[in-house]
Amino acid sequence: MSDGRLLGRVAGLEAFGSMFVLRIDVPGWRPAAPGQFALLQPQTSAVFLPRAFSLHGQSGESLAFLISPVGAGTEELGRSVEGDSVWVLGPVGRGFDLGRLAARAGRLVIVGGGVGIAPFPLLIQALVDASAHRSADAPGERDILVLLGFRDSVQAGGADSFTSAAEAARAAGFSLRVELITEDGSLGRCGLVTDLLAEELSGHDVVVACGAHAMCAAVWEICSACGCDSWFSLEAGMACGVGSCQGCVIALADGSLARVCREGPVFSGETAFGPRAHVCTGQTV
Amino acid sequence: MSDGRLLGRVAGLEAFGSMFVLRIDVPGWRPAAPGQFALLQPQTSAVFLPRAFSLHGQSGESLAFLISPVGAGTEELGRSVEGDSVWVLGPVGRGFDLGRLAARAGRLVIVGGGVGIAPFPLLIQALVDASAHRSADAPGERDILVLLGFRDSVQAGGADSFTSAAEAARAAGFSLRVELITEDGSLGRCGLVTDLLAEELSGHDVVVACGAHAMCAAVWEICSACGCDSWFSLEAGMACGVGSCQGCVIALADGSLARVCREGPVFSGETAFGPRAHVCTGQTV
Amino acid sequence: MVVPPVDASVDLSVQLGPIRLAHPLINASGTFDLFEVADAVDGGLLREPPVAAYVPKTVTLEPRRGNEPPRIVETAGGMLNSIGLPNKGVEAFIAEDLPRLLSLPRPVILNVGGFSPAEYGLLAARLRRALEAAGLGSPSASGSSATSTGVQASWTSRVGLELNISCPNVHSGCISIGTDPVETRAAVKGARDEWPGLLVAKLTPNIGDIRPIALAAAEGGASAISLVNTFKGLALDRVSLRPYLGGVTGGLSGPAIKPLALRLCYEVAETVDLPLIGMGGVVEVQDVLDMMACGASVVAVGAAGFRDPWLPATLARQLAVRLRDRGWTLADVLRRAH
Amino acid sequence: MVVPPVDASVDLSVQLGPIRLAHPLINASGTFDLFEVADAVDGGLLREPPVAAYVPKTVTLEPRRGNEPPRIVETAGGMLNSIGLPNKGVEAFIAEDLPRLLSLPRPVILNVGGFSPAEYGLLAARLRRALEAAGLGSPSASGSSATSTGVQASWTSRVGLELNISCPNVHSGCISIGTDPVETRAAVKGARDEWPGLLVAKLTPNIGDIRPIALAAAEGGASAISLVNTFKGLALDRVSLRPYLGGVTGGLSGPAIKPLALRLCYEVAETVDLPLIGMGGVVEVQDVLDMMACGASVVAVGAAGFRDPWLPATLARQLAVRLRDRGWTLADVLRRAH
Ligand SMILES: Cc1cc2nc3c(=O)[nH]c(=O)nc-3n(C[C@H](O)[C@H](O)[C@H](O)COP(=O)(O)OP(=O)(O)OC[C@H]3O[C@@H](n4cnc5c(N)ncnc54)[C@H](O)[C@@H]3O)c2cc1C
Ligand SMILES: Cc1cc2nc3c(=O)[nH]c(=O)nc-3n(C[C@H](O)[C@H](O)[C@H](O)COP(=O)(O)OP(=O)(O)OC[C@H]3O[C@@H](n4cnc5c(N)ncnc54)[C@H](O)[C@@H]3O)c2cc1C
Ligand SMILES: Cc1cc2nc3c(=O)[nH]c(=O)nc-3n(C[C@H](O)[C@H](O)[C@H](O)COP(=O)(O)O)c2cc1C
Ligand SMILES: Cc1cc2nc3c(=O)[nH]c(=O)nc-3n(C[C@H](O)[C@H](O)[C@H](O)COP(=O)(O)O)c2cc1C
Ligand code: FES
Ligand code: FES
Repeated sequence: MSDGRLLGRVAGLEAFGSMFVLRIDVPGWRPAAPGQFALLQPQTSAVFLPRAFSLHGQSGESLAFLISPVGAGTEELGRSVEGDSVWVLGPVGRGFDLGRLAARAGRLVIVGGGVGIAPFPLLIQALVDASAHRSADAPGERDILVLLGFRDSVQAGGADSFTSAAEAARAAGFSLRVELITEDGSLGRCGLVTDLLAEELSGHDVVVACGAHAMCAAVWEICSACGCDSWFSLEAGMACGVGSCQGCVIALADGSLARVCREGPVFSGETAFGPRAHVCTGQTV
Repeated sequence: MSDGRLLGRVAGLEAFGSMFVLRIDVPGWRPAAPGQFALLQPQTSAVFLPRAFSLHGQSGESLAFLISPVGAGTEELGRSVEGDSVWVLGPVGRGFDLGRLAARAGRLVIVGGGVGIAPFPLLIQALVDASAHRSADAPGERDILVLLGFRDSVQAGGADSFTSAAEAARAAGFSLRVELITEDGSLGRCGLVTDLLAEELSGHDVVVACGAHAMCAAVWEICSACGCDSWFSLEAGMACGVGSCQGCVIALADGSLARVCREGPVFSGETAFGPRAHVCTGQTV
Repeated sequence: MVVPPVDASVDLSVQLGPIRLAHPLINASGTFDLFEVADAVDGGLLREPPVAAYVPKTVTLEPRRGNEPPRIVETAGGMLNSIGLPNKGVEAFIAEDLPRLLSLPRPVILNVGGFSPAEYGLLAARLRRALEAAGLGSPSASGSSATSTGVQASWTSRVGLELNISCPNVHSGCISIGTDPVETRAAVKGARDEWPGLLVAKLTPNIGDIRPIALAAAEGGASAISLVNTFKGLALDRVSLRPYLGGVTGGLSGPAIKPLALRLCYEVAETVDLPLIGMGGVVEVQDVLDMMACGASVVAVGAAGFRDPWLPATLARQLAVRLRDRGWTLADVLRRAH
Repeated sequence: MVVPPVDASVDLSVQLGPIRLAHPLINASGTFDLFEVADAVDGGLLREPPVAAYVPKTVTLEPRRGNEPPRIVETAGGMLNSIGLPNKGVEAFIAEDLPRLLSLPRPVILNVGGFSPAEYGLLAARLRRALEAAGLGSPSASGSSATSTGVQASWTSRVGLELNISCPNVHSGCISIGTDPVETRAAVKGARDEWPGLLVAKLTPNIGDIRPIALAAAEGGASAISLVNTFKGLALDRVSLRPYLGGVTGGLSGPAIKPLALRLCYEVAETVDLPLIGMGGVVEVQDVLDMMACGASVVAVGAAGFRDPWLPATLARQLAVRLRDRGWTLADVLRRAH
């Protein structure tokens, strides 16, 4: 429990294609679960509200965020230099249901689009950690499939931010297969990440995804058609990030409104988009 | 003539006690006369309006400003790092009447209070340059007296920003006597810069001053009592700095209002504060 | 924390009608959900709420879904919101929320919104009955008249009522209650008839002259005035150039509006002789001093609490330091600008 | 400059009543003194003013000193000004300023302020006579009626008149002309009777509902409406906590007010069928698009010009690029938000 926001200190900033990883040391940080997020704002800031970012990496009180500069707030963070002070509020939000996912690592597909890849290195780290508590894994249960989609080769530079998490996973005996696709074909295959998913889904029965809303909806279409479990980390403009303002609502499948910051950001496909089909055909729509 | 504001680049920032000198390279800069000022604003700025600063040093398109951080605008400039872009509008304003001053350098007293010392290195440089055009100076015509007042020894660190101008002046055969006083006596004598002026004025017949309004008024009292010429660089909150808004007016001695940015910032003591006495007694009030 | 503890030698307490506040800093309705924040980041907040009194979000007679998303957009120096008063309705509020509100170690100022002047009276009556039923009234309270405050001292010293009279789409057509002196007086009077305790009228700034409205609220029986609610504004989607917010327009708040809020507070303080709760763009301790100097004896933190839910408590500590440094009491600051 | 030259393939020209503008960007009255800026920083500005039409500062019947300093203070995302309409009075304006205004290579929209509705008619008549006397009328203009625009095409196509109907301290007491539909109509009507050309009514935002005022201006005969003037605000001195500005209150402008200005522009565009000149917080090309999408066919730069006097011209160039990139014409943007 903290006595206020935490004041972090920038430990480094590294460019990955069009994105950057911001490392911040945050004394007093409570460990975050994968899929949780934090609200960041430079101590000297020209914007009014803090901005929400998924935990990308975490080692004790050393945090990493993968950020895509899209407007004033993210650009300002992109100008951070080592030693700058940053207000940090978090971790907050409902992350991925590790209990469910860890047991099915081998049947899991991770789908990231653009900066939506941000939460997954921490998820992989947690899956690896969770397996350490199990005596033995059945064959294939340590194979994780990661599908990443980007606009172009420049944006795809963000995928390099995965490297260390992937290597740590391999070191722990996991096999991580990362497939990459770009919309303009300037790196890897040409197409959408959902093209990859449609090809690769068979043999898997749970998908976690994060990216543009349209991508998530398309992923859900594929999963629901084959009755596959799916989980989505969704976005909404936020003011408070802690449930005060009711500003971050999205409409759920049943028409009700839910706050992304409290009921989310991770929602099941059924909750967010609609029921899945009953029979898994192994085929995609 | 410029086709818009100029975009300068920060060449360095150096602390001088509680103040700092900001060096900016400004392609396209027209030479400023001493006492003129420029409006500065970082390209990425959290304040709305640019801020006015006297030219402190100038060498071609390399400018120096001596700045005291007092609020958001000056603090933001104080966080500049080399290579940052800064919008620059200027030079603007009516500076010191060099023609009158240069001929009387030996009978001139320069009075600076706090960051009000900022315009004087450039003035000294100009007096030195002007003398180069004269065939020979009478004895004493190359003696310049500078009186500087500060709150305390920390603020007095600003005086070191004078060093290079003073050395250049000496190299050109000028003798520069700099006397320093602090209000708390933590460096040099204890008292107000007007105490120094009262002691030193005799033998001089023109005073230029810049500092807090109360200091300027007190300097004028001394000058007017002895019929001494006086010139003041005055301040006012500005919006445009170029005569558009009529926001920077001050009340002159005759009750009329004048824009500091256009009719000033340098005003004669008579214009700003009132007529001088007719007989010079050599004594102070 | 960089902020030192409150200096015990500085008395920050304020009397707001029958309610005593330990210091002048509270939250603005709809901008701080204590229970949610406690659950999200710090359970300790329930034992030590960062406000001198807690103001929950506006409750209406019927449940409301609120506006469609997006509901929030940042603007220069502030933000627009078009939340649209989502709430569970007064019955569910009484059943689910009131008990835990009453268990807080702070006074509570309930906030209600109506869609006609008459609804304020209904809401006030319903909440009064609930509070009486909660057994918080004085032992002799049975059969007491609602307008006799004496016998109900025990709950009126802990629970106040704020009337949000600046909702859109109300009885009198497209002009909201809070821009019409007659409707303002009627709404406040209706609530006053049913509510024996602190009654705060919260005014809208979307008005040419706020003084007739403040006078009408005073005439209706308000015991305090809070101001300002948000300013109606619009933001467009950058690409489509269509209105960005689900509710088309939204309310502007944050530092951008502070000069406007200060001016309105100043004008109301010159017009009515009631305690004021000042709000609008309060971010730092200088803003608190400014609001108080303009006439606010209590100051509410709104949108700035989105950056820092602990802000009101921090500002109270900083206020104590400022007062001590200047050798001032609260009374020296209050109305100093006038 | 980083800005490319205006793309000739994009037509930015706008018709504002009888006046044709090369592009939609002008300055807001009182925020840009072309002659002073030319003298201070760039004489070339007189040959190539950075505006499609030039709007000088408000002129009144009598000379005015303006308010006492300080007159300017920065606030979050904007500034307050209490300039107080200092000016040399209409006679000196006609003698000293009008000739050089008429020599500019741009149309001019004169701006007048009155202290009663009747003064607008007097000012309009005086300026019309001066323009007629300047020999700018058509050859057949001698003895022409003021209300017959045809015969005066030659100067009405170059000179317009904006009525600043939001001055403080006017005839009808403490409420300014621009907050009263009856007075607004009277002021505009009085000017219309004397002025054959473009007549712009400049509205105040310090009002509950701007639509009746816009309607009144239209009924009075305005050929266009400009909005918004500044919002009344207050700032205190940080140390004394007394009002900082010499004039006590001041007008808020800058990005802080943009969402409010957009909303008002949107409302007026839904109410009257007149061209609008939108202003309030315009800083970047997105703001220009936003204003146009809300209904402004012309956009004025106010306080942002204090940072950069060349801004309107820069925005016009950027607008051309944006339109070209989106494949839009001005007509595609205009009223797009509605
Ligand atoms: C739970 C969660 C986790 C997130 N994790 C990450 C992460 O790990 N990495 C990352 O880079 N980002 C992440 N984001 C997104 C990130 O918060 C936003 O990109 C950020 O807030 C953008 O701020 P900005 O100031 O740069 O842009 P802004 O200028 O504030 O714009 C932000 C977005 O708001 C919308 N918007 C605002 N105003 C307008 C307008 N007038 N017209 C149109 N659109 C508008 C647009 O969608 C725009 O992209 C996350 C968001 C959430 C909610
Ligand atoms: C011609 C000219 C030349 C100058 N030269 C120099 C120079 O060489 N070096 C230098 O350091 N400075 C110089 N200044 C002063 C400098 O412009 C100011 O210090 C600067 O504008 C401060 O900006 P800021 O954002 O840091 O402070 P702000 O927060 O803008 O405050 C600036 C000043 O404005 C006043 N003020 C604004 N708002 C309030 C309020 N609400 N209550 C009370 N006071 C208020 C105060 O006087 C305050 O000190 C010069 C000024 C002028 C006009
Ligand atoms: C997201 C949001 C929700 C709000 N909800 C309410 C509300 O339910 N009831 C109410 O009376 N005021 C509501 N307000 C207005 C605030 O209480 C306050 O009056 C306003 O925000 C001005 O203060 P600020 O500038 O500090 O935010 C809300 C404001 C915001 C920003
Ligand atoms: C310093 C200053 C002086 C102004 N003087 C006038 C004036 O003389 N006449 C007038 O009609 N409007 C005047 N205005 C209002 C502007 O024309 C404009 O309506 C307002 O500033 C909003 O635009 P902005 O936010 O872009 O500044 C003035 C505004 C400022 C900031
Ligand atoms: S961001 Fe405020 S409730 Fe979610
Ligand atoms: S600062 Fe605008 S006229 Fe001087």
